[in-house]
Amino acid sequence: MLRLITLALVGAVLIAAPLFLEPHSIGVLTTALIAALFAMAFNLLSGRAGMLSFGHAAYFAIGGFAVIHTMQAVESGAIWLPTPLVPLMGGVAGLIGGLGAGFFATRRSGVYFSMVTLALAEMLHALAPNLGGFFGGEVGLTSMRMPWLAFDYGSENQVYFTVLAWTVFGIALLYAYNQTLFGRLTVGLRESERRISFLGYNAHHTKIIVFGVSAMFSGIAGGLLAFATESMNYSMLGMGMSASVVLHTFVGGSTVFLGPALGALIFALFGSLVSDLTKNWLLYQGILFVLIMMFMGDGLAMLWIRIVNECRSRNWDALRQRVLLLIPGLLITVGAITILEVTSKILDQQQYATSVARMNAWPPVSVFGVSWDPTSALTWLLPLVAILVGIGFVYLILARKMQQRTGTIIMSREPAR
Amino acid sequence: MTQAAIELAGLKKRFGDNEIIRGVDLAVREHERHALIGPNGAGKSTLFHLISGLYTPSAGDILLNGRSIGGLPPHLITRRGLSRSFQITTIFPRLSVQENLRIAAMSKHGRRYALFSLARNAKEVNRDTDQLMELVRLSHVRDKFAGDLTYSEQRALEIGMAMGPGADVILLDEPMAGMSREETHYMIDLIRNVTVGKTLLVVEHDMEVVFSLCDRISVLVYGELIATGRPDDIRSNARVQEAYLGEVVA
Amino acid sequence: MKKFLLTTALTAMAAFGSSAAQAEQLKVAIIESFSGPTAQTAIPFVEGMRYGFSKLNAQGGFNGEPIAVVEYDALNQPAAASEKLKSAIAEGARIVFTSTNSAVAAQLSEDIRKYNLRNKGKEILLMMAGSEAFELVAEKCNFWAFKTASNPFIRIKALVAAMKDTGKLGSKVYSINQNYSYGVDHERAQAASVAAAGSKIVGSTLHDVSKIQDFSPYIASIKASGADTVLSGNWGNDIILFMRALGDSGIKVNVGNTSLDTTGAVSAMGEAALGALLVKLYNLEAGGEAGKAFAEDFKSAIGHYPYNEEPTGVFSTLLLGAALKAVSKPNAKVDTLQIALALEDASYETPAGSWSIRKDDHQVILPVTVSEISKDARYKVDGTDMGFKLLKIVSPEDSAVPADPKCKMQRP
Amino acid sequence: MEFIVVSTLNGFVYGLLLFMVSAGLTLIFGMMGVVNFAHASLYMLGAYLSFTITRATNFWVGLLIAPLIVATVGIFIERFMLRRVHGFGHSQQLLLTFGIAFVVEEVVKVFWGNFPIAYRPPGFLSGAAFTIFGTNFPSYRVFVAVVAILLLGMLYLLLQKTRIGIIVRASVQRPAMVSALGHNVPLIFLGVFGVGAWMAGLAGAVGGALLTTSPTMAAEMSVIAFVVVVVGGLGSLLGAFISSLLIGLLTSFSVGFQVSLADLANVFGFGDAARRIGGLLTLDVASLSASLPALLMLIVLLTRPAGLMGDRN
Repeated sequence: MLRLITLALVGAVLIAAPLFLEPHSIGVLTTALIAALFAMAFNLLSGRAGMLSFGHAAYFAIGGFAVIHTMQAVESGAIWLPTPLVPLMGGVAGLIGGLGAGFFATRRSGVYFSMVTLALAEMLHALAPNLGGFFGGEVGLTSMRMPWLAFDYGSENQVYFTVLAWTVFGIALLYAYNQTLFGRLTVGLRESERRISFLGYNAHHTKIIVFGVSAMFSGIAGGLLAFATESMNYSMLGMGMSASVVLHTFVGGSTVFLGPALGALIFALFGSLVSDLTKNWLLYQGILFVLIMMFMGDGLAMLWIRIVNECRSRNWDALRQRVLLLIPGLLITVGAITILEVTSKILDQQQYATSVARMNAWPPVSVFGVSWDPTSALTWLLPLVAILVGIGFVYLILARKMQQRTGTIIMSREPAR
Repeated sequence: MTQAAIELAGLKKRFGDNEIIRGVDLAVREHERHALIGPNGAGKSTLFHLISGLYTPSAGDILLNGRSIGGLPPHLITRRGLSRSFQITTIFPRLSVQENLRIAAMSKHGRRYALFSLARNAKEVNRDTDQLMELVRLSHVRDKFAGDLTYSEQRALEIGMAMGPGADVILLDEPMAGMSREETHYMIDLIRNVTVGKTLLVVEHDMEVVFSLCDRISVLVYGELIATGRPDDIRSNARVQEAYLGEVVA
Repeated sequence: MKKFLLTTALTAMAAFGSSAAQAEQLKVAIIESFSGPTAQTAIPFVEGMRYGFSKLNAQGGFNGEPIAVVEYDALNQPAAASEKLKSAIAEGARIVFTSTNSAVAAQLSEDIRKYNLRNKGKEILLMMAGSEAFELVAEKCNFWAFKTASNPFIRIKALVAAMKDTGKLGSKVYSINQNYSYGVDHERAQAASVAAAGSKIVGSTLHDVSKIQDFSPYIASIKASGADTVLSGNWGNDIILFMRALGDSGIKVNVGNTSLDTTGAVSAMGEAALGALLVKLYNLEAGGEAGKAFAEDFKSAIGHYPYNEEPTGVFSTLLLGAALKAVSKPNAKVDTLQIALALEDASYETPAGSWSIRKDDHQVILPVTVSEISKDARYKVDGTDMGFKLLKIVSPEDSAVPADPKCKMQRP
Repeated sequence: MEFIVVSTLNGFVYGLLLFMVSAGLTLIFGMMGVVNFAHASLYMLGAYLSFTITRATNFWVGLLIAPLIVATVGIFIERFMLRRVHGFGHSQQLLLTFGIAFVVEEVVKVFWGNFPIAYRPPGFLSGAAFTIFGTNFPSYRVFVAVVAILLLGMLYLLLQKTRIGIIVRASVQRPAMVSALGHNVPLIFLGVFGVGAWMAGLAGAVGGALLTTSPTMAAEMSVIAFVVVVVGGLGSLLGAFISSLLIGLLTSFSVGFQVSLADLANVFGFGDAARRIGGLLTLDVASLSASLPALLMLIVLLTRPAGLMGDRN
């Protein structure tokens, strides 16, 4: 019930977003939705089937290129296709590409699988610049969305609603997939591939299909990006794109159905907001990921579920502890960010070094609207003390927790390689 | 004489220069409960892996109900009607008992690529799942994660999953390993129940289990069968005595 | 890193606060990659633009109002740049500057073309200061986009001509470039110019971009070809590693390249770089007293000499400034169509010669300098005792290459 | 002939450098089952630290101290980060090291800037060691080869001749068994991780001056080191050695072959048709040299999945 209410609320907010957001924020939200669908598609393979792919950008980009070629064909009148259905072609291309690549990659499991996917994507990435005809060379390919019925597809909102509809549709299909018999079998693959084949299933074929379906939805996501930006570029094939979907998925949590989408939304918005504030945003994103991997391995969605469960079972102790932990958490965060920002501003060779040379002094730098004098010990001590005090607090709080319980297993150990 | 369910003919398996199975001939009759015993390192597990398709034979053949299955991959052997359990529990730990058994039962109905049918609407599959659950007496933990079950419950689930594909020939690899006396009695009873009307080939160390459960026994020593026969004959067989010198003979 | 420029923006905001109602302020967005691998190339361009706009504002801005400049981080991704463009437009930007990344430039150019089609009367203008890709003035040419950068054909034509004049173009030339559209254009340009100069290409290779760790195999292959001159369009690590491997091998060949001046490159190459030729848009030694004055003024404003791509940023901004001046009317609305038309006729006199826009493809016609890495250079770079000694200035007429027939510009 | 000799020498030096990085990677995988995505980041740290220390003192101090600092970082990663998530399985560890690699790259950008730095061989090693067919062979390349060979010898002695070596090799084969025999396996893990990190740091300290020291060097080395390890067989040192040299030579030789599929088709009289199709068919081998290692890896994975010297999948 609570879940339905939450979903309805999120849905309502997403539908009403254009009423209270400016057009460019809608653009940000559009890319966030695309990232969410991509992460959900990725998680079908990595989270549910247990096959961690490090080259999923390939299928995302293949979908994107298929769509941009389709859009060009529609634009030139060579084929007829209603504009909102164009992203479908991304799914078709992703499926074909995924079945092909999947045939090779799924012959191996575990770490080997990860490496093959990485190598396949790297090869495509290295080849793409040479295949200008399909990938459009450095400047990429562009097209224009054609009007359809009463829609001209020129405004942010029309694009947003099309993307929203496809994302919701895609996620709903993925949900339905999980409810099918084959969807249940998919999870068995993650748990024990050997058992699957001794139960009479062809594990290789099953894995190819899962790979194909995951690539198909990734292709739709890539197609949506091509649809929204009206362009495509081979840089989409790069390692960065493959890395970000991994980050999104596991920050959100691969064990909860909507976890990856949550992670993608959070990181896409984080990237868009924080990149305007500091050039170190990638560093913060990385640190956040490492911390989550270390301290809550099953992601933010699972954290949310735990909090909800604690509220339900009126487990006030646990909740109080979480709130208590917020205070040292904030202290550590502020301290660490201050040190990092001051350091990075001083080490910024283009800007700061030149002014040092010019003024022959170390001028203060501004972080959090406060100016920090790099030559003063206080600048470094204050945040350091904040961090140490924070860590001390965490230990105090957790020491009490350790006494209370002897530790529970959060996630059962994976079966051996 | 009834037809042999499993027939091994001159079966050999080499790993490099090391011959583990050195020409085994064996016929397991239809509907019998047949035990495979032997000292450690005799090649019992290797023989199981050969029959179930994990390894391919170096020489010789394996017949299932008169048809050759030597060298077939495991999933095809299962589809031909032979299914097995593992010595090391191989269940789906992060899935519920019901999901575990449902995946096993789906196979019986050939729902291997059922991309478009919802699990909860698959009536036959769900009916079979429930039956399996009853059979291995796990209905009371149907929604528990398999990984959270007690050890003996996990072993019961292991057997339940081997029964899932509906095969007529069942291979059980040390079903009693690591169990207490009490649990062993419970498990003997359970195995007897679930294998009614099926052919059973079981590897087991516990002689009490072997003698109380099985109709016939084969003894494997250093990759060769030294005896096959009814429990009483085996008990009194000189070569078996010799092979087991220093080991437990009940 | 949306950073308001200290000088310009503060005055602009003050002006916005006091006398907002009368005139529409011109807002300029710089969409550039401040993070990611191309940031090191991007920052000099942006410093040039900052300097240029501070000059324009010191001369009274536009329509009697200071020009406001806002910077956006394109994150080195076309898609992110596209998103930042939306932000910029929402915040009122009417002119957009971009530089390093040609993929970003192409994305912005396309986005702006479409936006302008859909939003008549609110058109946006794009200045591509440093986006070298030739497609931008060929297949992708666009009335609303002005390319104030050269392209491989212009650069190589000038380089080969200067090398021939100074006797540094041998008879056997080896051509090594990166394997993507930019490198392929370079290869074509090199083949054409070398043939025109009467020399011969004896070997030609394309290699993966930014992936080669060890160039010595390529050196072996150059040596085997018997080449006495090497031409390359490589940038970034690909030229640094190449020069080092060449220096290590002890083979004496003339080298001509386009990107030896990247920040840190000369110090990373060390003595191996001596004698190599660089073709670029501007050399600090150019233009006698005027050139000296420009260098000093830039240094006093920004903190260092404009060794690198800063001049391109400056001249692009000031070329736009010339057009703005022509249509500036106090208290008027911003009319980008008028500005665009004025830009087609504008010209700006740099210390090395005149910059102007060619109407057919919006390619800037400009002088090109050829320099040699030498210890005799007037301005030393990267903390070394080496710098870029001016060898020759190739005039705008001599460096220009004809407009590409694939450019079919749709004028409003 | 000249091409063959020079390419062989160059490929050999590059291959040895690759081995220094991948040896640690493959050892760590063999023992702990962890594919350490951050291993190449340690290589990068080695280069940057050694550059900074060299500036303050001299080359030898940098060469000595930087790898030790990197080893400390490696030990910290193992003890306080990887071990924390040990219970959650290999994919969790893989993801964690993936995140660490991401963070290290960004930290390097903050401290040293987002561009290549001027880390070059010291003056006394910048000349030519010998001249071959009129081409100088730089002394620094010889130096790198010597360091790598010394390291290789040391590693061999350590693993084959010492008690610790026997325990380590046994741990690679059967970690559980070694633990049951009463050896402190976590401590062995820590030690191997430290030594692996030290070797990566040393490779960075010498390799950074040979190649380029830039924030992208980790990502580039990472892919190649994976290829080396997979081709050699995960967990096999000998395999890593063979495949390092193989890939070094492959890269070095492939650039000399300006042959495309279309040229091959020419032999059979389809050359023109192939050129008309264009695309992949007209690319020559030289221009693909950087993707060849990845291609090699795919072929190995599909034909001999355990790798050249690997004995398990």
